[in-house]
Amino acid sequence: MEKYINNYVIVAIFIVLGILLPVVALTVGRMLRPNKPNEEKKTTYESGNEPVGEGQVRFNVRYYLFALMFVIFDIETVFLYPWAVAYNQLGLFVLVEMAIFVSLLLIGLIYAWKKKVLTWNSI
Amino acid sequence: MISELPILSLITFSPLIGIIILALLPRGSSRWLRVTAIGTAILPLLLSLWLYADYDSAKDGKPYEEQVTWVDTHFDRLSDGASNSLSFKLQYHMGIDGLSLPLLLLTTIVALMAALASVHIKKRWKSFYIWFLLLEIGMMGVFMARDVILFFVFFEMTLIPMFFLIGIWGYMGREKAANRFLIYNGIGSAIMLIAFVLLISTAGFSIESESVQFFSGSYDVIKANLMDPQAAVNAASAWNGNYGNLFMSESMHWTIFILLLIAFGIKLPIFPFHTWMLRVHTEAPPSIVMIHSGILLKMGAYGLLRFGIILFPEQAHEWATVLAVLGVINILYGAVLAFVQKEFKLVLAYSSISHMGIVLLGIASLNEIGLQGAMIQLVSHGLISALLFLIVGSLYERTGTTELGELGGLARSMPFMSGVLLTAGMASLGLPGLSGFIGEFLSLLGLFESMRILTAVAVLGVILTAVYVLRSVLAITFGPMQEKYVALRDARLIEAVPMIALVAFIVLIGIFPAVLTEPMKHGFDTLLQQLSGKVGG
Amino acid sequence: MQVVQQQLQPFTWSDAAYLAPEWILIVVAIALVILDLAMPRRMNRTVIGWLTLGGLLTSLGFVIWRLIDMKGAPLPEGVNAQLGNTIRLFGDSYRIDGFSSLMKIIFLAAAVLIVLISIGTVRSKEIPNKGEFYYLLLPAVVGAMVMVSSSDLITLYVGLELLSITTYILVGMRKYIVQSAEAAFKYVVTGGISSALLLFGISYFYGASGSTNLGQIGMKAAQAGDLTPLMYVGFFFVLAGFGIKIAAAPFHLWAADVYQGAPTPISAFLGVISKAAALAVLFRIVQNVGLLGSYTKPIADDVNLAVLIMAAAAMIAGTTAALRQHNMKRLLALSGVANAGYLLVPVGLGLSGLHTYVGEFIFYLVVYLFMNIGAFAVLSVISKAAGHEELKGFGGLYYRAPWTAVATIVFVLSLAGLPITGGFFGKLFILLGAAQAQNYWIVPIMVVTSVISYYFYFGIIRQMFMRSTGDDQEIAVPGTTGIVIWLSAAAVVALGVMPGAVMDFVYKYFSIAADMLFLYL
Amino acid sequence: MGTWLDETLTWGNALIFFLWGVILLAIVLGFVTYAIYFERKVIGWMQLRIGPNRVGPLGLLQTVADILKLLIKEDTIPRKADRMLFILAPALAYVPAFAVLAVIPYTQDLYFADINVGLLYYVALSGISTIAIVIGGWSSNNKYALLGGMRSAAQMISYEVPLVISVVGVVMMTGSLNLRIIGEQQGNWFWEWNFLPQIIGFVVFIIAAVSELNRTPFDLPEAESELVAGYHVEYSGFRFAFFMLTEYVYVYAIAALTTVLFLGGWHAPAPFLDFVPGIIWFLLKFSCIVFFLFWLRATMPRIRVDQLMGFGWKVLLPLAILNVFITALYLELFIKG
Amino acid sequence: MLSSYLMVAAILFCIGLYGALVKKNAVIVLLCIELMLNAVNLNLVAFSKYGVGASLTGQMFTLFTIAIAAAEAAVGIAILIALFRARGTVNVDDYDEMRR
Repeated sequence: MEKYINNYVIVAIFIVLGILLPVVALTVGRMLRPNKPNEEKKTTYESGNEPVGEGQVRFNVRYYLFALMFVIFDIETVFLYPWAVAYNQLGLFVLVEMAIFVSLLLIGLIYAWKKKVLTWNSI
Repeated sequence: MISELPILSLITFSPLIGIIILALLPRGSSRWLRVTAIGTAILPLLLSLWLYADYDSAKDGKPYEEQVTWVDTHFDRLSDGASNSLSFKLQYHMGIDGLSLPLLLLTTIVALMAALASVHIKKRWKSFYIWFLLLEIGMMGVFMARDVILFFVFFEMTLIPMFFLIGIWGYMGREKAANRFLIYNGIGSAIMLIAFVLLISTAGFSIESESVQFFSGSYDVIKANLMDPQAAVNAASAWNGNYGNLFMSESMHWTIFILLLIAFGIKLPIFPFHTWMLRVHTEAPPSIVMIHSGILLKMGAYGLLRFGIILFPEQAHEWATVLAVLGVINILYGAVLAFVQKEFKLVLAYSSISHMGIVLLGIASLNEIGLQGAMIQLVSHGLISALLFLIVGSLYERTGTTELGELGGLARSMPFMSGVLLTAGMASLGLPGLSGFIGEFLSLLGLFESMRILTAVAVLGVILTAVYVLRSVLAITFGPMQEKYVALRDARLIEAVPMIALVAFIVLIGIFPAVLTEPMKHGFDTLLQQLSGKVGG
Repeated sequence: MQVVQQQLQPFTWSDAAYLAPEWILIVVAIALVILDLAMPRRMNRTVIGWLTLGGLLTSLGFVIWRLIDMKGAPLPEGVNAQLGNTIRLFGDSYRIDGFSSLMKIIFLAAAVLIVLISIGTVRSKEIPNKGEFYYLLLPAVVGAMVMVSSSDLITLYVGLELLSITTYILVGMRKYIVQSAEAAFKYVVTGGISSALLLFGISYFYGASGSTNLGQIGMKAAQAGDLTPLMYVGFFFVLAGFGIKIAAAPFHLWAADVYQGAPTPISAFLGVISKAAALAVLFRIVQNVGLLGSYTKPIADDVNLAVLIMAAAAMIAGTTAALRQHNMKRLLALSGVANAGYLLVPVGLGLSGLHTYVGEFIFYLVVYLFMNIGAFAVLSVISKAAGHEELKGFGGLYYRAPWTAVATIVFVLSLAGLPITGGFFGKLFILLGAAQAQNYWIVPIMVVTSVISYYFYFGIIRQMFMRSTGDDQEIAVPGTTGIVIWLSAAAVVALGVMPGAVMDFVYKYFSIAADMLFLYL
Repeated sequence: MGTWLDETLTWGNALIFFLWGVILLAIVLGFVTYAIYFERKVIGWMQLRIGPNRVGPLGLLQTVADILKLLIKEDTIPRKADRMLFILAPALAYVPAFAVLAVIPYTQDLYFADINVGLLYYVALSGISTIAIVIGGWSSNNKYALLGGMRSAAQMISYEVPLVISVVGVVMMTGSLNLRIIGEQQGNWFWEWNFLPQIIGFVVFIIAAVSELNRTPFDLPEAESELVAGYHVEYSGFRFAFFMLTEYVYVYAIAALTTVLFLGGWHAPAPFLDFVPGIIWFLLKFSCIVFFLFWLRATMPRIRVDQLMGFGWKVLLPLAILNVFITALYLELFIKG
Repeated sequence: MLSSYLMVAAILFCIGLYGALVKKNAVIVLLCIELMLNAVNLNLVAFSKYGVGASLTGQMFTLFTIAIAAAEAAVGIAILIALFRARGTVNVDDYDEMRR
């Protein structure tokens, strides 16, 4: 139990350190660096031209499809990991089960493939 | 011999033959369609006449009973022993007695007459006759069903064809009338259904043997349970303690009785619930109004008698005055309003209300004379109103109107029809020698035994009847005639036959009421016994 | 009698055989996915529809075979006939018993009819991916089957979501129609809220009993008296969650919009299969508390009362809202709300010492299946001809397709609950049940709402027989849809003439103790 | 480390942990500084240049100077930017990069957190950086930045899947997600390390890892020729530095992770080499990988975006899954008996 | 201990429900549903640790919930995107195509 808590204390400390560094560095930087903003400086960069239109343009829906694929396969790993850890203690049937599970997902992949989700033709 | 046949089912479902033939015939051949329909309508009439001839009132219709189990569901119960199974039993149970036979005859007669009168129908004959025959099945079934659910099924079976018959073949306001008919009667039958469901679940319990217990809608079972509730409760409790409390309490009796009163009161119609039927009377095609006014209204009275009065004599007895008052209101209200109507169909509609009031009076008397009077009044009014609407239909076909103001002096151009109209009017106002008199007289006589003042008031209504009937009939037949009516044709053969037949029946009953009272003899025996037993004790 | 603590048994091949109906559907669905991908783009996808149909029928065959086989199998020594013959898999989280098999038959039959409608009326113009349309139906049906078979809340939830998620997509299948996407979105949101509510309730069940097994929950909760408040919370949320799924008032507001936007066969699917699955599961859960009720009566009574109130609200809300509708699909959706109310009544009557009302429930469900699908089939034909789903599309149907009009009368009468149709007996049986359980107050509500519903049901008839659109062109009924219409009409009439057959069938294969209370000896 | 971990938590112990953390932070920062230096040097040599050589002896202080320059540079935030998110993004990118280091063991005894789900922890936290990049790109309100951010996200999530699945084989062989145990269980001979039995997994892992780092040949998000500088176009000064820092901390982390997962961690390649301390072996392997990454950058061209995505989903993912099943079958047939 | 977990979960759940019913932005509505599901997860895990028959079942259930919630969210957002393309808005109040 002690070990358990200690481990996560360490994790917490790492996270705190991770936060501290940027905070400290940026605060120190603020003291050191000049700060003379003007309108020109604060325009959005667009290869030297005046920015045209909105910066937050609508982007290709393809990105969303990839996100979707990611969600699906990442969830797969949620189930793969416990299975993998315990694999040596489990019977053959578990292998078959996982094979079914994964092949279902693979069919999903093939589906996406066939539907040309994986082909990137713009942007 | 006849009792070996399933005669009741034969009668009820004989129109099915016609329906099948009609379905096969092509749509356009109006002649063949009509012939088939009329031919089919003769069938139940012949069969029911045969039944009437064979009927022996002493046996009270016992030989003709038909009983087949329709639904028998064995519920799965959470119990330790397998013995106490329970089921819900629904029976196809047809029977006939003194109460049903006259009305059955009335149905078959009026239905045939209406089929003959349907010459006025000018479109979509095929579906008209199919609905018509379905309606006839429903009506005949209602009078013979001996299971409350079966009764309800037949009762509803009259509703749907009527909706179509009014809605498609009616006059200008037909859709509204059909809707109103549907909703009012729907509410009526809904209330009836509630009452029946309560009846079944509280009084429909029967123990057939150690292992067979069931709930059923059987009229006999319910009646037996209601006549001796204590025995039923004891039996049920002995079988399983939980069931004792299922049996009806006093308040449940009253609930069911009042529900039934409202349900059949709408159909009858009793005064505040009558508005729907006026519209039907004015908007429906004449042959359908014949059926409606001649038979459908009688179903209300029949139901009230069979379920309201016979099953709940105590309640009926306590409420006899209420019923009588309602009857008197009906009579007076109908008569007064009939008096001021300018439209002949409305006059007849209000007169129907008035006449149904008399039936109510007969029922309220709760003695043999009164009840017999009510029954005769039912049959008689059925015949008379059928006749009257037959004439109305013929008139309308010729003149295009039923406004009293626009008609007049028709006796000159069509003497035959005017004569029949006059006869019908006389019957309606209760001229001795015609059927109307017998019904009214017996009903009032019956009531006079128990409620004299009310009877006196009711007689006032009867006198009013004479006034408005004469006023309207005379307005049509005599007086100045408009030019355009000179060339009107008198009744064709196909119209004359039903008129003559109906008049004949009216006269027959008027002169020789025993044709009806004879089979009715034992119809009320049990009821009256029960009444005297209950009320006396 | 007790709920057996079953150890987790290894899964065997014979166990897999018990799951044949589910397997078949999944395998067919996958095969069809691959087939659809392999097929050239221009080829007609109707063949996928037929194959879907084949899969459903095979599965149906296996379910029926299992049902009969199970009943006929010899009982182990000393097992009460009332309790035996239940197949329990995966550590008692999946059950194949009378109730679930009966429900599966209903789902599969409904799905068969829906596929038949689709084959006749789905247009590529509306639904570009016809192949997807067909094979997505299969996992949805599997979801429903898993739901009714599950005796564990986890399995139940997985089944529910399998059903829900696929139907979300199916609702949005009309790709080029804005309503469809809108309907799908509304369905996702309400569906999501529904699963969240349900899960929240389930988590309290779990908290109160320490188990997700329904039988265990019933037993444990009966013993642990002080945890009853947790059970109450659980029930409250579970009822609300299922209330949304079955579109019972006051959770019905989504139904009209979603039905309207969805493709017509999918509206039928939502109306019949989704609803039935949720109802069946609710039935099981509520009945399970019936056992609990024998120890701690109030909770069972309260739950039953809550269900009945929901039922009454659904009947009233559904009927009154339907009075104002001119769109046929919205009307059918709201009629479905009212019907959900009728179906909830036997659920809420509880185990009143007499019996459960499962026969009434299943009978009405069967009737509802046929009349609702029949009505949707007619609607799909008409909306295809008219190009819209408004009520006036039915105008003059009698002249344009007389026999279809006649069939429609049958459906309308049945929906209105008039004899001699199945709808009448369905309602009658439920009414009788309510009266026997002495819940008298629900009786008039049921009856009166039925009567009010005449107004809009007969509105359809008025359109068909008493109006005309001026367009006298005959409406061609596609063969398969015609089969559905006539099959349904015949079934509705047959159920109205011989209602006993179904009831007998149900009670022959059903056992309260084993199927509802999860008792096992 | 292990002894402290077993003791009850006190403020003193916490302080010790904190100091250890600071030390690691210092080491990592040092690593980053000189990794950049060496990267430039190595690439320079490979391209027959000298690389940085002006600041300090051999240019050793070049990176230090760069950092100082960034520190005193003006920090501009575009007017149209979403200020809040703009400021948050670099920190958000950095925090998980450093936090994942908590679970990496260096030798049998030298490790920080000894978490049973160490690998999962690594995978889970490293995913957060993707969000930071998208936020950075989006909040800049700049077309290039947005596109760079989206691309980067798409790429990272696409390659995260094969990355995560490729290590499943390792997990199966070990039966644990604890990185220390994974490192420990690899044998004493170098062919007993995971990279040979798990050769498919290893290859997939390395490729996916490089892609995860957004390094050549997968550095599309920063494709200068197309997108100017990717998601951090608008960032300047030290905020920009944090993105760079993140990248190099991940280099550190991935190199360490690869060493532990596949290269036997602190084990000597052969038992007779045991006399050399484990930490030396670890550092050696670690350096090889870092060098490998620099080498790649010097030699490989950047691939096209369609190739990138296609490769990830159509080649790596099936391969990774195949690897899982080959491992499963192997274990089923030969190990489990 | 248990009750505080339950309280947090209940509050989260209520916030989610409120948002799902009231918020105008469709994305936020979907997020609120996720919030509700996470409240459930919290409940399950809390019961799994501190409930009556504490067991691993609750945690297992959570795993399922997470996975399925992800699928649901994916489908939900896909549908939302389709709808957004058709209607050009994510304001829920504008989704009134069928009330007209």
